[in-house]
Amino acid sequence: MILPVIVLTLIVGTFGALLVFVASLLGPKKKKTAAKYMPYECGLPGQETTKSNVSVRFYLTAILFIMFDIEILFLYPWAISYQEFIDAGYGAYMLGAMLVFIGLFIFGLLWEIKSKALEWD
Amino acid sequence: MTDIILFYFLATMTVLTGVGVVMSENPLFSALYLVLSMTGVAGLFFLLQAPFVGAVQILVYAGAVMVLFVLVIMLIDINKSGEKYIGGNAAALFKGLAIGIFSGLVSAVVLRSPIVAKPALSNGSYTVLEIAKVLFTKYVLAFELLGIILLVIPIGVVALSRIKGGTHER
Amino acid sequence: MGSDGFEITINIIKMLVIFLMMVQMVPVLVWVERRGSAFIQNRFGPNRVGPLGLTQLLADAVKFLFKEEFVPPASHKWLYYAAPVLALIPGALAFESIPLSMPIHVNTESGAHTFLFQGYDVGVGIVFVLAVSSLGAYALLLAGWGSHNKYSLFGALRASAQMISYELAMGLSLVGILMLFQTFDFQRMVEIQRGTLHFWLFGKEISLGFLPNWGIFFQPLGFVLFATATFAETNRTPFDLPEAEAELVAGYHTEYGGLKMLMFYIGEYGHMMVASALMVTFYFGGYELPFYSSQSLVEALSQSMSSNAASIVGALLLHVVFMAKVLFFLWVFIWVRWTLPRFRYDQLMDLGWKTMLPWALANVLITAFFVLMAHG
Amino acid sequence: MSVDVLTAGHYLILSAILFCLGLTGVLLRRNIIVMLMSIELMLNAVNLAFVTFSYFNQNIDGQIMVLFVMAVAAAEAAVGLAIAVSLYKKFKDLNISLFEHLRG
Repeated sequence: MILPVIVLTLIVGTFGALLVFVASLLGPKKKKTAAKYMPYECGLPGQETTKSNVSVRFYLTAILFIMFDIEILFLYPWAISYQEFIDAGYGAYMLGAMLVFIGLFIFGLLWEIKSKALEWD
Repeated sequence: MTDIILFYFLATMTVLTGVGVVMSENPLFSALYLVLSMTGVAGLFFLLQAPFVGAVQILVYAGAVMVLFVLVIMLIDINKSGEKYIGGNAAALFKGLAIGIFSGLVSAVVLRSPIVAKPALSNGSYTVLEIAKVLFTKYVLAFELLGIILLVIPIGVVALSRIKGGTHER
Repeated sequence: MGSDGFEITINIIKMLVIFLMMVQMVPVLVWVERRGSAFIQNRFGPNRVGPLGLTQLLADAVKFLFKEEFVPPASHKWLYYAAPVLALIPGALAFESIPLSMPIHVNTESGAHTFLFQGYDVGVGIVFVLAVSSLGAYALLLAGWGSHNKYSLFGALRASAQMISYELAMGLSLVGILMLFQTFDFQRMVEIQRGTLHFWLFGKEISLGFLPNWGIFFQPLGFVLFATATFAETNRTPFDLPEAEAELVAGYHTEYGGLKMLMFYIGEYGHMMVASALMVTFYFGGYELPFYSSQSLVEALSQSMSSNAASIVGALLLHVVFMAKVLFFLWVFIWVRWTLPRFRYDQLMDLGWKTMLPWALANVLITAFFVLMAHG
Repeated sequence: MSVDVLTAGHYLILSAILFCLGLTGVLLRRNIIVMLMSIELMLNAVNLAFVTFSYFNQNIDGQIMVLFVMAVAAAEAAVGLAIAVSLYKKFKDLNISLFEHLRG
């Protein structure tokens, strides 16, 4: 069942590598001038902005993403078996179990929004 | 027959990228090797008739945790690569010895255990419905506790970034 | 992959054809985009090269092929070259697991074979597609890091931060779909959406004959959330800020030119096709005709031809239906791009975290309540 | 350990190898982030053993345990990296020996 996925990744990988290789073959080999190697910028010549710690704030988004991703993950088996439990008469019990879980989820989200961790200047 | 070839292909891929994680010079490359190792383990999960766990492995590990690792490595960008390994050769010797003994013990136990020789009984794969039924009847308390453990992440991380000198200092 | 050699070869050829179908759709989409934007802005668009400018795309492809090979200095060669290849893989893996038409039943002399009209069928449909599309963030990060340019690194960070934030809303809107269809498998979902709209509410069965039994009538809010999240996931306007700001120049693919740039485009359009194929399969009945189920279509066809041919022709007809729906959504992608203005970055992230996520949670709770109340 | 049929032993040996690789990473590497990654590698090996036993003993609890292990491992990695980032902001270097400065 996993064999086609692996075969497909290999096919697409070689297809992509082939394209990149053919492009590097066909392109003309021009002289490497200095101007060409300046990093491509437009507008005013960039003043060397100090590397502000704005970039480090991104890790907070990724960390919060992990928490919410796992919570969503545990919603999938719940959603699949929800109707089964209702037919078996345990619908309210399942809804209760999930309300507690989503309650914690919402509390985490509100904590984030209140603590202004999700600020993007 | 294809299962055997697939198993050895995935096993070598996982082990080689695992070695790459430990050995590589640049932490970014060791993170990318770890992503490959995790997709290899996810392929093994599919081989062990556990498709949901395999897809979850890719979704959570390779898609979320490792993105965080790669992001942090890119943001921190320490370029002075101090020496990779710790301590003088005495400490390294003891550690190597400890690891050798430990791995010897583990493989001895695995080889002698009766379960080793028994091939699988039937290769019916568990549908997610069965996983969900057991998850919400037998392990529902663990499920709720997990919600609380996951609550640690936002509260702890925000508190950490609030300390003096933290990224989001008050 | 099928037991005997005959099935394995057929399956490999089928996977190749579907992947090449995705890749060759890109020039068509670029042409539709350039002509469409011209139509919206009351101008002509490419019409010099060939009739209606159709072969303009061939000319562009050849031009891209012969662009000079440029590698920025002091860049990480491995990552710089790996990024475009990585941009292709998630889109292809996701597109091949979506059913493009009904399975074909052929009984040859060596026994009955059923061929799925999709690349492969992994046991868990939706979770596999979501997992693979979450791998798309690596192509951006490697491109940003590999080209050793500060601005492309910022563009890559912003693009990946936006991509992961909107993946939450997409994941949550799928929970509503799962509650509705009770299965991960796309084929089952399309079967459930057959016939006319009928549902239970507080114990009474209500059936509206004039509406098809599509998912959108059960999950309207879910559809809005899913569509917005896929717009952000594919970095399309109004969410394409990471490559549009003046300071970020062209975002993570600044230092790429020629065919490598084209591969990022193939990746982006591939994600767009996966997104519209998912929208059609979840909310608009997949490859089924609105009121006319596929079984009756095959029976109607099998009067006039043999059962094998009927199954094949029926599958092809339904494939045309599926492609018509997908092309409509692709046009919506292009249409929105040339009408809506762009978000600012903090507006974009606030929308993702502070409005879409709570609304997706509300959608899950509302659906849970109604499913519980359905049987009274 | 026959070659022609896949038994639990194949998977368990592989899991043992991965675990020992992770162990060497944790013990030998100096950079904190690479240590965290080696811990993730060890947890992957444990997950593999869980799923192997779940498949060969026809018991579903192994797969559910894997879901819980993944959630806890992701939480641990997230908080571990937050500590690593605040350590980096203070000492401008990510080195395990920096933890000697903790006092009190």
